[in-house]
Amino acid sequence: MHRITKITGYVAIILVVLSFNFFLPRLMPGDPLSFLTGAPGMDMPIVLDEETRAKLLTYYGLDKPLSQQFYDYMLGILHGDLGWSIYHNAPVSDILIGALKWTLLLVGTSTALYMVLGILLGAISAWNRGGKSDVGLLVSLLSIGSFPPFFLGMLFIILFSVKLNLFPAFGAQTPFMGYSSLLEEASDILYHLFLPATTLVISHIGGVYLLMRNSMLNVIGEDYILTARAKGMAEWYIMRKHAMKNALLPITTMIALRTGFMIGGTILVETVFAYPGVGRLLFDAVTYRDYPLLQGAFLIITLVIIAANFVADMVYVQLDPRLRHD
Amino acid sequence: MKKGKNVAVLTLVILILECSVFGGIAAVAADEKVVKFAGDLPGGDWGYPSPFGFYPRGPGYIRMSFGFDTLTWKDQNGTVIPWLADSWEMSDDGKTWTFHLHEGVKWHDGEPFTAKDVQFTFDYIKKHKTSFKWFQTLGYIDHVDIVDDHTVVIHLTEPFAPFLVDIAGNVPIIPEHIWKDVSDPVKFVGDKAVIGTGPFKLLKYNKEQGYYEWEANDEYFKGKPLVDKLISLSVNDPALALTTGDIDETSFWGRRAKAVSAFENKSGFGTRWGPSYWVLKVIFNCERYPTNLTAFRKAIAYGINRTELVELVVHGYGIPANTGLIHPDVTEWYNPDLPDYEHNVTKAIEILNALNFTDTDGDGIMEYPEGGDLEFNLITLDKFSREAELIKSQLAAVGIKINVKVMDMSTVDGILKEGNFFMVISGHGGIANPNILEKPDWPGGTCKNETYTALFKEQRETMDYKARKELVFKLQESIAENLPVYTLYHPKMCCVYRPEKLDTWFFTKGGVGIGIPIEMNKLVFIGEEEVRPAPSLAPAASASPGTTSAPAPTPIPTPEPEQPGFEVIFAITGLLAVAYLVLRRKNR
Amino acid sequence: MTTLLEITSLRTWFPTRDGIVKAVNAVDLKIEEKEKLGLIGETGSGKSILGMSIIRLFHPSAKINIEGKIVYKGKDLLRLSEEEIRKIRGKEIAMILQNPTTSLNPVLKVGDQIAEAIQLHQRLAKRAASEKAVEMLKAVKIPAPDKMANKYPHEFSGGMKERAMIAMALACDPSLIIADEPTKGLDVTIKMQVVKLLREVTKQRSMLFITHDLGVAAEVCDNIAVMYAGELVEYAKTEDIFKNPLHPYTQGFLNSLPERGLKPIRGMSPSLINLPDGCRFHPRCDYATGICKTMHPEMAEIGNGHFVRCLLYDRS
Amino acid sequence: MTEIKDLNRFWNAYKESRLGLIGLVILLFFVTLAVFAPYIAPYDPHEMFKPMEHPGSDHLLGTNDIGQDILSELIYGARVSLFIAFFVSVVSGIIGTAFGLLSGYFEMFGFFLMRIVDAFLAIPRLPLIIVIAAFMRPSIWNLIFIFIILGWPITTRIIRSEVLSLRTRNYVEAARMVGAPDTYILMKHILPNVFPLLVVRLIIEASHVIIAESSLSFLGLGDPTAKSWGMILHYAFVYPTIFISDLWMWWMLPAGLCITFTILSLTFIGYALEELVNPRLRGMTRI
Repeated sequence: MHRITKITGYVAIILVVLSFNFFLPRLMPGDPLSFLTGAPGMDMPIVLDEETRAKLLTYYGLDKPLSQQFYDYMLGILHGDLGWSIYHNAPVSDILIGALKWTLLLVGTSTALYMVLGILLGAISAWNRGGKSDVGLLVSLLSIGSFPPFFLGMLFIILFSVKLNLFPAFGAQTPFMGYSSLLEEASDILYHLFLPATTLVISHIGGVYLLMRNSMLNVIGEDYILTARAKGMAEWYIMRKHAMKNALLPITTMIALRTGFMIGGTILVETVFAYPGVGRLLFDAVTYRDYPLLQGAFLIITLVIIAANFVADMVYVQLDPRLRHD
Repeated sequence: MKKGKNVAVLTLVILILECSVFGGIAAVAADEKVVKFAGDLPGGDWGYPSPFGFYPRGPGYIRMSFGFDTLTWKDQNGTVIPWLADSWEMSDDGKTWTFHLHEGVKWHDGEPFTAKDVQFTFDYIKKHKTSFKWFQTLGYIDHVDIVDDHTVVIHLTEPFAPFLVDIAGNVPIIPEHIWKDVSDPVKFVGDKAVIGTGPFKLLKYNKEQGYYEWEANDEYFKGKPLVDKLISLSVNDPALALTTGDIDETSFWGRRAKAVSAFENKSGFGTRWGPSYWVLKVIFNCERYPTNLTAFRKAIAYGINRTELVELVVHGYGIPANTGLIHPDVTEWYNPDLPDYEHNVTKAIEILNALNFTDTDGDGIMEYPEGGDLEFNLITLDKFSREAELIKSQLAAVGIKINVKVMDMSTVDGILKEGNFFMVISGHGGIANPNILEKPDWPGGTCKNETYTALFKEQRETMDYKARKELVFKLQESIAENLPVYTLYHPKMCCVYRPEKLDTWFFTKGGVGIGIPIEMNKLVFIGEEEVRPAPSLAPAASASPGTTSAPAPTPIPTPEPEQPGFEVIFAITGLLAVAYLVLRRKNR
Repeated sequence: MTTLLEITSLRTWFPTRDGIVKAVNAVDLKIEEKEKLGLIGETGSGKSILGMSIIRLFHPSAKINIEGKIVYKGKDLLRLSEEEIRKIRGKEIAMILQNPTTSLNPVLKVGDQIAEAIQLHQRLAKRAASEKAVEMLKAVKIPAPDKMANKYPHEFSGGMKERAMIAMALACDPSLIIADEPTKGLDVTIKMQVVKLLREVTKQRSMLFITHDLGVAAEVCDNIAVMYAGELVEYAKTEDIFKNPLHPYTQGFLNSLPERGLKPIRGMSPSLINLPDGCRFHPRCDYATGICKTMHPEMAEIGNGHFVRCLLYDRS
Repeated sequence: MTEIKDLNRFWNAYKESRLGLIGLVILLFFVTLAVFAPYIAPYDPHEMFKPMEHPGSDHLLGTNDIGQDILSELIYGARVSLFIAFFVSVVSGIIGTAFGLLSGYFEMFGFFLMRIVDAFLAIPRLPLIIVIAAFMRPSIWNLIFIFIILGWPITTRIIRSEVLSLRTRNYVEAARMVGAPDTYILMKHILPNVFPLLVVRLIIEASHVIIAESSLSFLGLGDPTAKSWGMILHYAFVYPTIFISDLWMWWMLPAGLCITFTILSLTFIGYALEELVNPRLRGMTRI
């Protein structure tokens, strides 16, 4: 029952998001052609005669009535066809995949890191609450967490790229160097990944840490912790085996949601490091009124978020036997 | 367990260290001559460089022009020079052009280039008018006849003065044997779509990263290019990329040219200045009161201090604009004696008072004759918000209250087309070419003036240069007098480069093709003696072609290069995970 | 009979925001080999804390000061390092905490929760340990122990949870068991079963049986110590306590039992933060005299092995 | 009367948190900047001098690309950023609380509202903001509107769950028994009890808004005529030589630090308050 309401909810959300992104852009001034044919502030003006303009509109199916367009679009989605990007002049799905793999790499790596770190540190600091390590961790993590990601990114560029020249300031790969081996390419990708990922990790670790710490403090008061101690278990062991699992329960959902949102949220970091990704793609799609791409990007992002929710539920069930059986 | 974690962490650390080392090595490319450049415009992706795939922007056309040639071309002095066509004649009525094509030109795939290709190209482009968005006056072409394999005759519907530049020097010739069965050219991408006659063959193109890589076309009929590889990429900060050596050339214009000062006296860097053939202008709404009053527009013109604008906003890297749109450097079209509306507040106020705009309530803001503060919106783009801020303060002195509204490009475009505005600050390039005069208030559409339109059409069909120049002057006068737009400034442009990589950069007078101000005329990379600008020929530039390691004979451009690295990364991650789990088990 | 555990002048205080909680004050207590000692008192009398103090069952970083001596088999537990005391906990001295529902970890299998102690103290392999765990479950009469071992606490009934707790305590065959209200909140029949079980499994062991349920205490214990406001007020053989309770509090406590007419003691038990001067019980005592308000009585032996802390019986 | 006593108790408890005090001090500093900007700032932030002046006696932090005094920009920036933050958090707080109370108190209404809230929470936040901001003309009020729209659901959810637990409390039950009107119960019994929680929420929301606002401005979607810290960073970031010259030291760094420290102060305050609201976090555990 609960499941069903959830799923219907998700479907509803997708529909809302889709129609929102379908209609809002079309209600706003400007259309995809305005960029195609040289919009203000661009370098070369292209003067379109009305006939050509009309032809172009027909070509991109923008002359049909909105209801028709919407119907076609929905139909397309059902057939897994996201349409043709007007600005990029390529299938939306291809473009999305191209950007998504980078975003996933970035988000995936940093999420893995900041979650593990955040959860561990949170647990440790809760376990020694009031102690030096606790206060130290608390203050330092809350502090670094306060840096806006884009500012942090700029600082990193100045420090690591300009002053120390340790890491590249932009891009996801050294452009077109002939990689002698896969490992070389992989390491080159990691090398470019380092700064953006670190930025993300630092700006997200604080939140998870705090969640975990609070949840842990609640658990520490529980009787079963005493039981474990009464059995003579070591503190570190109790924390790991008895406390952390229970402490994770209430926060899995929140963590999953954060991760889902990162997919769209990386845009700042992507902008600072000129890292190709969905966020940037979305931004351009908005600027160029590339309706199909805009819709596609939003669909993907929403799907990822919903997926994250599902994963959260799964994990939750895995962690909590009380839900597993019934 | 503890051990398990340590191991995992350690491995990760090692990986990162090692890859930073790798990366260091990796950045150093092979010993062939590679030139990397990045435009100053944001974003590096200008579309697939096929005649129908590139985004209709200067940079897009330039990238396409590396692979495709036109019948004529321009040297750095802007004079039309033979290209695919060795010579040509025009009939007296100016309606038929005969071109004698260069012999022995080959397409990248080895097929010979013939007159049939030229004929096919024009027919094809006429057929797919909407697909070739770059240029829209192909209506003048009636039909093309083939005399022999290397002679074509192009028949026009009516005389078209700028034909040699705007059509012959602009339309890329495409191979018939490839395009003849392509029905939708826009969606035709892939290695075949970029086979042209041009000096470079597209090797790789990566959309999401905005990277292009070309290799030299060694059999190029104008001679082997100076560089073996040409790479165009997208960077977040060109100046930074230039210093870190990620790119060898970029250009800055307008306010951003301030960056040049960081390189001018720096060894290992060369700089070249040029005009941008770009103008920033105030577009008035000629249909809405009060901006529909010419006098009112004049008042605003007097109220705006363009020199201060150039000083403060452009940091001096620009010149007050020609009120007739055409860039002053383009001597053959520029009308030097136009009114420039020297900043003059009192005069502005006088004019406004004459129109019964007066500050009756003494709040420093004038009132409409009908009452109510003289206050309206000035719409512009984010990148011109600085200009808008200054103009706002300047007009405040006159007694006009301006509210700056910043919107994104497409919104502004829409508003201009709807005519739902008073004043818009916007800019565009292409002001080296009289064609730009067709719609002075482009991309707006509120200023209609039959006599002007007639005048424009007339000049376009006048084949005699002197006569045509007269008409072009008239057009500029009309703009300067009626002020459908008030031009603000022409930014300067400067390219900064590493001479040891390539020293032959130059700005084409009048712009590449139909007037693209970018310093990437393909001649730069061919460096034929007579057109090479600087006598200085950097040793690296003259590196003997033979020594360079020859790349793969046939280019295999891939629109979306594979990223095998991904698998590896995921594999590594997977391994780490496994290792971790194993150790964890052990420690139990 | 040799002394297994001897507590002398034990003092357990917790400094908190609102003041110092004086949970245990100058308690002297002896537990002989195989002796079952009952520790009774109202909730909040500090009896649980006393139990926990013995094996220092507090979070290491919790602010607590324990003073006095707790000599177990010759070593003073309070002088032991955290490491050393851990070797005592569960192995030598096991504790059955009250309220099994919250005392079992909801996310771990019951079998594993028993096995981990065995693994730790008896250095057994995982499999062997879990087998032992199943045995323990059998020993506490849990049906189909091998199946139940793989189940989670929420699948156990209240009585079975309590049994599981007992099994856990017995797992490493400790010589002393501290049972803290093991019968709390169980209905009568289950309660009796558990008591029976406890009696059985502790035949060869000593037990400190903490409860406020005199009935159960009578069933299980040889001696009974009555605790009030953090200190012992009476100590005697079980039958003595029931036959002639000396301390007014003990009497009141007995009278509050159903079979004796449910007469509750008037007033409230004092907060452990600010204890009354003089006799801690005087505000609620019917026999209280002036001196009780000021003078704090000492524990004094009245008949053989019958101690009481009350000025009524003060000979001196 | 009792309120005042409560406040005192609250304050005394709060004083004990060092983090809380630090946060409060920092925040007060910025608030003072914002309030007295005209008196503190050396110049009008729109006044233009020689562009790109390096720090000197007459421009402590130099001037920006069109010659505006950066220090003055910073000081006035505090106004914009803080105003938006607090306005949004208060309004969205009020809306959120209202819905929270109602949905917690009336099942049917609650059920439907929660579905809506779920929808809101599952919609990607930043992308949505970008789309809306790109289409609506970026003026301060539009930003505020957007942030409010996206801010209330979280508050609603938090308040609701609290109300649900409060409803079962004896005194509420009792009040029901004697037939007190719902509005009375909500106002007199429930609202006061959710209040502390609400305060924490407001603080956190405020910091979120500051991040969001600066992010948008940084992406160029803010109001360029308003001098917010994010906008300063935006113009610094798009300036060509920002990374290779020393400009960043006085143009980028101060603005960035202002944002950082404001968020820091809010985080600290929020944490301190949360400790008060949820004693478990205070590190007192059951013994």
